[in-house]
Amino acid sequence: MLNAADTAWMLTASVLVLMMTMPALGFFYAGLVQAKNILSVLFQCVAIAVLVSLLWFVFVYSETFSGSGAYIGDLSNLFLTDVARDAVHPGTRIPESVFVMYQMTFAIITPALIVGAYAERMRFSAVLLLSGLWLVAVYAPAAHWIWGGGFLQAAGALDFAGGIVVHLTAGISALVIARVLGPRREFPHAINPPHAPWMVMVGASLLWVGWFGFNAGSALASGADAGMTMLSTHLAAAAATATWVAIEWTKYGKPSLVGAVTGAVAGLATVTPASGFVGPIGAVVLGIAGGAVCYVAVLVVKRGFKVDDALDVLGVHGVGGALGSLILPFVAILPGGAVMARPIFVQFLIQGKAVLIVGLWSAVVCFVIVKLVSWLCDLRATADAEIQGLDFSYHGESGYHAES
Amino acid sequence: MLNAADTAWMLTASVLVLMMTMPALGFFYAGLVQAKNILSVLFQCVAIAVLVSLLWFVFVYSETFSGSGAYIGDLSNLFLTDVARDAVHPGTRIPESVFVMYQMTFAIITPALIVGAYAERMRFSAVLLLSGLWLVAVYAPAAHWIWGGGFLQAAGALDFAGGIVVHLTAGISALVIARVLGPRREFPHAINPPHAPWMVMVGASLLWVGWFGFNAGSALASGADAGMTMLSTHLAAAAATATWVAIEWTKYGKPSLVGAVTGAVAGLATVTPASGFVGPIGAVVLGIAGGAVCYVAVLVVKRGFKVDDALDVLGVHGVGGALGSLILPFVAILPGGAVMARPIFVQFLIQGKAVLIVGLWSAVVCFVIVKLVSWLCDLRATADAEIQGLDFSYHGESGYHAES
Amino acid sequence: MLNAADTAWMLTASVLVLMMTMPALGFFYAGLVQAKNILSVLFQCVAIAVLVSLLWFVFVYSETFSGSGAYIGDLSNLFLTDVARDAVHPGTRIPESVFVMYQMTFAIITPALIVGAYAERMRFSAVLLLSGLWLVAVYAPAAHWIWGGGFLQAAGALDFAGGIVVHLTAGISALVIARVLGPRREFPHAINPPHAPWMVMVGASLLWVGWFGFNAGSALASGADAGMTMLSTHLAAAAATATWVAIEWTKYGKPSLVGAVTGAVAGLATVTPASGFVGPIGAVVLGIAGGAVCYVAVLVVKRGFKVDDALDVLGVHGVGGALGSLILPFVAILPGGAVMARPIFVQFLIQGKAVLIVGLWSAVVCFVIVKLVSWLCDLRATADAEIQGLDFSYHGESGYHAES
Amino acid sequence: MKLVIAVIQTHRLDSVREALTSIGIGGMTVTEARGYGRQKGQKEIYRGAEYTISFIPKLRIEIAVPDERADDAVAAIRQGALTGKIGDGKIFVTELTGAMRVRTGETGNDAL
Amino acid sequence: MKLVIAVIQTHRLDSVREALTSIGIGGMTVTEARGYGRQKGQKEIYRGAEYTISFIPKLRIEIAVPDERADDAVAAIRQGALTGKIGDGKIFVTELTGAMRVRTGETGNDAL
Amino acid sequence: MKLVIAVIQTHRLDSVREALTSIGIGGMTVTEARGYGRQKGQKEIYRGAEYTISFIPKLRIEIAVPDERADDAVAAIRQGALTGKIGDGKIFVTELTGAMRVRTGETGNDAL
Ligand SMILES: Nc1ncnc2c1ncn2[C@@H]1O[C@H](COP(=O)(O)OP(=O)(O)O)[C@@H](O)[C@H]1O
Ligand SMILES: Nc1ncnc2c1ncn2[C@@H]1O[C@H](COP(=O)(O)OP(=O)(O)O)[C@@H](O)[C@H]1O
Ligand SMILES: Nc1ncnc2c1ncn2[C@@H]1O[C@H](COP(=O)(O)OP(=O)(O)O)[C@@H](O)[C@H]1O
Repeated sequence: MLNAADTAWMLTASVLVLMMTMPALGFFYAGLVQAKNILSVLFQCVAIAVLVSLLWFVFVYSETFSGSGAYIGDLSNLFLTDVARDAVHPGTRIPESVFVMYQMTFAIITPALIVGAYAERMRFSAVLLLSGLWLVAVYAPAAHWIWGGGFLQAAGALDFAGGIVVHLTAGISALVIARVLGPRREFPHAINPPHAPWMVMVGASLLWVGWFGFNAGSALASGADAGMTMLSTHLAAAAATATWVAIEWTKYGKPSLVGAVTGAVAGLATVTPASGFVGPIGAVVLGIAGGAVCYVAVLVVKRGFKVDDALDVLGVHGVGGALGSLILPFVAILPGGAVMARPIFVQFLIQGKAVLIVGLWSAVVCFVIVKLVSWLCDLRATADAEIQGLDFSYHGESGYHAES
Repeated sequence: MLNAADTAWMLTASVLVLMMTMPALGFFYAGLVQAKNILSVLFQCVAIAVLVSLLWFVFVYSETFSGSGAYIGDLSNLFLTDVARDAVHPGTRIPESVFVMYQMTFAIITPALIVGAYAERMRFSAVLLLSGLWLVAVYAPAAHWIWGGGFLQAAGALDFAGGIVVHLTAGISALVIARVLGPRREFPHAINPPHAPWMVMVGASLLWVGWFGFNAGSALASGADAGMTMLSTHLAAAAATATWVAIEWTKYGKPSLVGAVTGAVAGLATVTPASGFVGPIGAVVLGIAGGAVCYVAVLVVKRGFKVDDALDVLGVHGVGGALGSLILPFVAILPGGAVMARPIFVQFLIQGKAVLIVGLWSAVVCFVIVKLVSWLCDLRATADAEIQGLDFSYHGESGYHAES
Repeated sequence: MLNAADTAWMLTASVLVLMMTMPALGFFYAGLVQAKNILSVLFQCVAIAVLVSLLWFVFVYSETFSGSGAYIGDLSNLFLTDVARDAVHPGTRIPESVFVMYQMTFAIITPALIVGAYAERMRFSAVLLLSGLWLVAVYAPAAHWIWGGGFLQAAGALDFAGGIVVHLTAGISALVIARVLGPRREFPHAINPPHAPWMVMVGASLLWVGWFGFNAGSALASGADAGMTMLSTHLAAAAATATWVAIEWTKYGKPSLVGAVTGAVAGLATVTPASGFVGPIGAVVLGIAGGAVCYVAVLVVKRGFKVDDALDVLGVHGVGGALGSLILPFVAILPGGAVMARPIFVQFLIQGKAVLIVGLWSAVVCFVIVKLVSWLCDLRATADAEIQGLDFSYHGESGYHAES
Repeated sequence: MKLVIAVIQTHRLDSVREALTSIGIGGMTVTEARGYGRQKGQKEIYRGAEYTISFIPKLRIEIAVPDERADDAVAAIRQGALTGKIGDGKIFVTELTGAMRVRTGETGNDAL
Repeated sequence: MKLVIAVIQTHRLDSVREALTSIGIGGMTVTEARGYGRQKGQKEIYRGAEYTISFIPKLRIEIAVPDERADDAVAAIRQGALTGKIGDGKIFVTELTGAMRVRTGETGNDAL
Repeated sequence: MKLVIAVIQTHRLDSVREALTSIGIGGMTVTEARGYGRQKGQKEIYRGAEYTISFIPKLRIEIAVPDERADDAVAAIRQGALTGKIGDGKIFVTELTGAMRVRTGETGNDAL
């Protein structure tokens, strides 16, 4: 039966998660790129939001959440024609319409995260094509497996708010795309620093508060679970920020703001899959682990793999999401955690399996998609467009006109 | 009886709608004007919020929602003395105080929308005078007619969240004011482009998410209606954005970010009156119609009428609001829509009548007000003030001091 | 028993109050400082949020809210181990986890407010040390006395949302710190104006809307009290803004946007302690008083005391909070106010006592802390670091890189 | 050839440009500058404190012209920039020993 | 000594710097400028209205060189700045009567 | 008349201005610039990657003075700008063939 209180919270949570993509993530990324590309990343976030929303409406919601297939949903609910005004989503007390909306905001932010991988050098049309295909062939299946009644859910895989479905898929795909696309012209020696660190901070702060909708909303209800999830999410973010700051301070003598908020995002990504299962102590452990491991991961991708995952989607989101998913069973037993249905190691193996399968699927399918897109249209901006900046080249506008 | 869940959602919705004016709309407009006028539009939004709040408190809430007059409320609730702490608003399950607050946020944003018409050239004192009179003589009556138990509500006119009460009144008045005030000095040939398109995007994104409070909040309750309203609102915005982008891409070869988010706002304005009555398909239809029609309308106002409605309040809000109100009966019958009390064409005629009457009222009364204000004080900034920028001329400050 | 509706609202309120610190307050302060120090204040807000969160988790929540001591809590709930997943906070219908989270956001913003006092000249390490000690020795006791079952609560002191606990403690401490630290190099003659007034407005707007979570959330429940609190909060802010604008307009011929939003914040601080006890008229009275008195207070601190409380924490927050706490009993009796347990003057004396005791405690303890910190590490940035800007000096980054 | 350097009020750019194009001078380079001089800085008032901006926003214009057009250019700039108030700015003239158009490699007066 | 002043397209800065350092000129000062000339302003289109930016973003480079390096400097700048399109910019040369390095007080060619 | 052009560290503006006004020179025009030279760019570290800003923020000051004040002006600027570290900047002097005050039309030394 419908419950107005659960609905009230889920309406709010939907607002928060959409806000994470528009403007928070856009703002976060916009501050990290150069001034001449600020509009391109903002536009990519909006465009992906629009594209995903429309595809979701046409068939991807159905593909993800209809039917009882082990591997994929069915197309029985095209154009959302089955969503009755007063339908309640099964297993919850919220309207079907709210579930459609809430899940849509997740489907929006996931490909939007990948913007960070190809920032400053991909053609706008390629961005759209890639994102659309990726939603259909990577995100929707993965979400179905774990949240839509698919085989990983049946196997007992736990992913409270998307460590695997969201952050791992995005992170792995980021690597694949960045690799195929090649680095920015200046990578690695002459890359310019973030053009507006203040914008990075504001974007990250909005991501942080929006993430409460993401994680605590994943309880799909208002109550004790949502409450503990919010608290854990916050503590993990704080612990990860402190960790990143401590590392930078020790290493360079000066902690940077961009580093601090990167740590926050890493902590948030790490706690995400576990957020509904841990208590405060577990959250802090997750945060510290996320901060430290993602710090290293970012360096490894950049210097070890020499891949220009421009805004560190793999290092921050992919690694954080995987890490949180894997250590979930170990931290859930700490005070305030939820009761686990399975022994720790059994659960750990299931988690490992889910991470592996979804990671592999993301890598392989994303590779095929990128190749397909690069065959359909040029992936890469022309050298001129890249030098002049994508803002003017693809959108005919400039982010700033200070003179008046 | 009071319901805490409905109240929880309506508290949230009130926060969202106030946020739409401060800072979202201000930010949206600020990005569109020149750097030398950024503070003036931000200040106008704040000042209008303050002025309307105080007038609302003194008598305009009473004027709008007290008594049972067909044309206007009464003054029985001056200074909100009748609002008891535990009173429940009739016909709802939320406290009277919340209803007062929520409706106030609508009364705030409506005159604030009009800032876009006279941006960059009106005196600050004229802005205040005009906005106050307009609230009392245009907004309050219109809101009473349709939402406060007035004759249009009695006639069955439907306006879920303000296509007529908010967007049409603002749009028509924008035209009148822009006309009387005259164009900016550089119009139409030497107008400068938006000084900060990134700001336009951030403002528009916040408007978009805030709009969920506007539309889904207009259900005045948490539940299935609010849920479907939010979903429809979002889909319409997405469809309109896609439409605008498609038009620009076809026409100019490059879609602009400012265009995209203008499309979003057009879609949001269009779906507003119908948002509580349509399902997903109807919402997408509304969005496409809104995007396309408003695109044309903006051109017509600028090039056809040659009126300098600086930030396109008529083309985007006025036309969108009217359009959505008129096609409401046709799209409500699509899947997921609400049951209509009247046959489609009957409802269509009622809608047409409401649009016509409110549109005419807005035009005539607003014209009288503008004339009155221009007789009381100069409407127009001096040439010097306009050239130097309103920020320094009327507020003694500059938006940016980059040097440190 | 747990109530999902109350929980839904309190989850939202927690999001709002965290948003007040990150990014709203940071943004507000960032616009007020010089471009070369923008990142330092943003970082200080984030760093304080992180530090307080972790301390709260380790022992400060327990110190504040555990046990039944008259003067201080106990340490029975270290690391929040006692916070069971489904525990309900006594005297409310919300989960303990939500209460922990909500109160944490207050503990975060209070020391963050003080950033305004020492902005542009304190070492980053001193900021952290000071904030941590201050939380433990000033905030936690004061919060315990008034909200945690301490002696002032027992004596009947009323402080709905923190006029004393938050604004007074921060304001008094601001004075002490600014005094000991000494003024910025250019104070008072060559101080630069706020580098980005537009940012000040956006930050203030987000503070304003976030404040609804702060005040209306302090009802700890969804319902009529929260509703009236929100309405009162808003009206007070509007009245104070109008007052400040009127003063500036009269005095200088031009009202400034920075002034207007400063007025808003003053009004919000003033209404805070009384927000749950007053109706609309009382709120407007509080707003007018807050706007006028804080205006004068800012001048007195700057010109009278000649203390460089850089962003006017004492003048705006301290004075506002104290004022609201003191006139609370007088305005609560106006229409729409809550029933008071005690006669006006009795309550007034209790309020006075609370203001005095907490004010004195803040002054003395904060003085000791500052001396301690200045003995442990240098408080003050080197002259070079101050001239070059704290952003580069302590964080190795610059807020803006406009060139691309 | 001469290089004419003018410091003007920011809001006079359009009228200076018009004055110059009306006498056939169609090229110039503009930078944002801040000027210090007799003009008292504009005052901004925040929270009761007066801030005096001692460096006032100006525009700096650079125009290369053939020797014989230098006087006309100066006159035109003056006409476009003049408001009669303190702070209207200065015009300086300096000698150019060479000029080249990057695109074509033309030199001397042809480059302008 | 000569002061070489060049106005170039914003995205050619790196290649100009490379061209100069490759001939041993390792100092320069750059300011952001806006240029007016033959190049039609870039068009931006918003909501169906075309905006023509008549002042186009440029960079202004200043390089002090010993007299004998002036021609090389001009040639190097041209090479680095050239794209062949209208708007590539101008190079001006003017005489310096003095130069000093602030740090050491060295004057003349030594100061460069 | 001479035009003295100085490139200085951004945080030395106030002391340069004081040095100049103390010898009676009360006019100048300042632009924000970026300098390339011996001074190694400041390093910024983000997410473990080091970014070297090769163009370092500087201020460019322009002061027109009568011939006989040029040396004093140069000396005053040096004094105000000097910190002794690499990157302190340069001072260039060039000849002015004319000057005019826009407001009054005065020319020559009177215009300064
Ligand atoms: N000696 C100078 N050298 C270079 N620029 C100067 C000089 N004196 C003034 N200026 C520039 O000219 C502007 C106007 O000068 P000011 O003395 O304020 O007014 P006016 O030219 O009307 O007497 C200043 O803001 C500054 O940019
Ligand atoms: N007479 C001039 N004096 C100073 N700068 C000039 C002059 N003419 C052109 N410029 C600068 O050179 C730039 C390029 O000139 P333009 O006429 O557009 O192209 P081109 O040099 O290829 O003919 C302009 O944008 C302007 O900055
Ligand atoms: N040849 C030059 N022409 C013009 N400006 C120069 C030249 N060399 C240096 N500069 C400017 O002077 C600044 C300081 O020069 P740099 O070589 O870094 O230090 P120093 O002057 O102490 O040797 C540079 O950042 C640049 O702006």
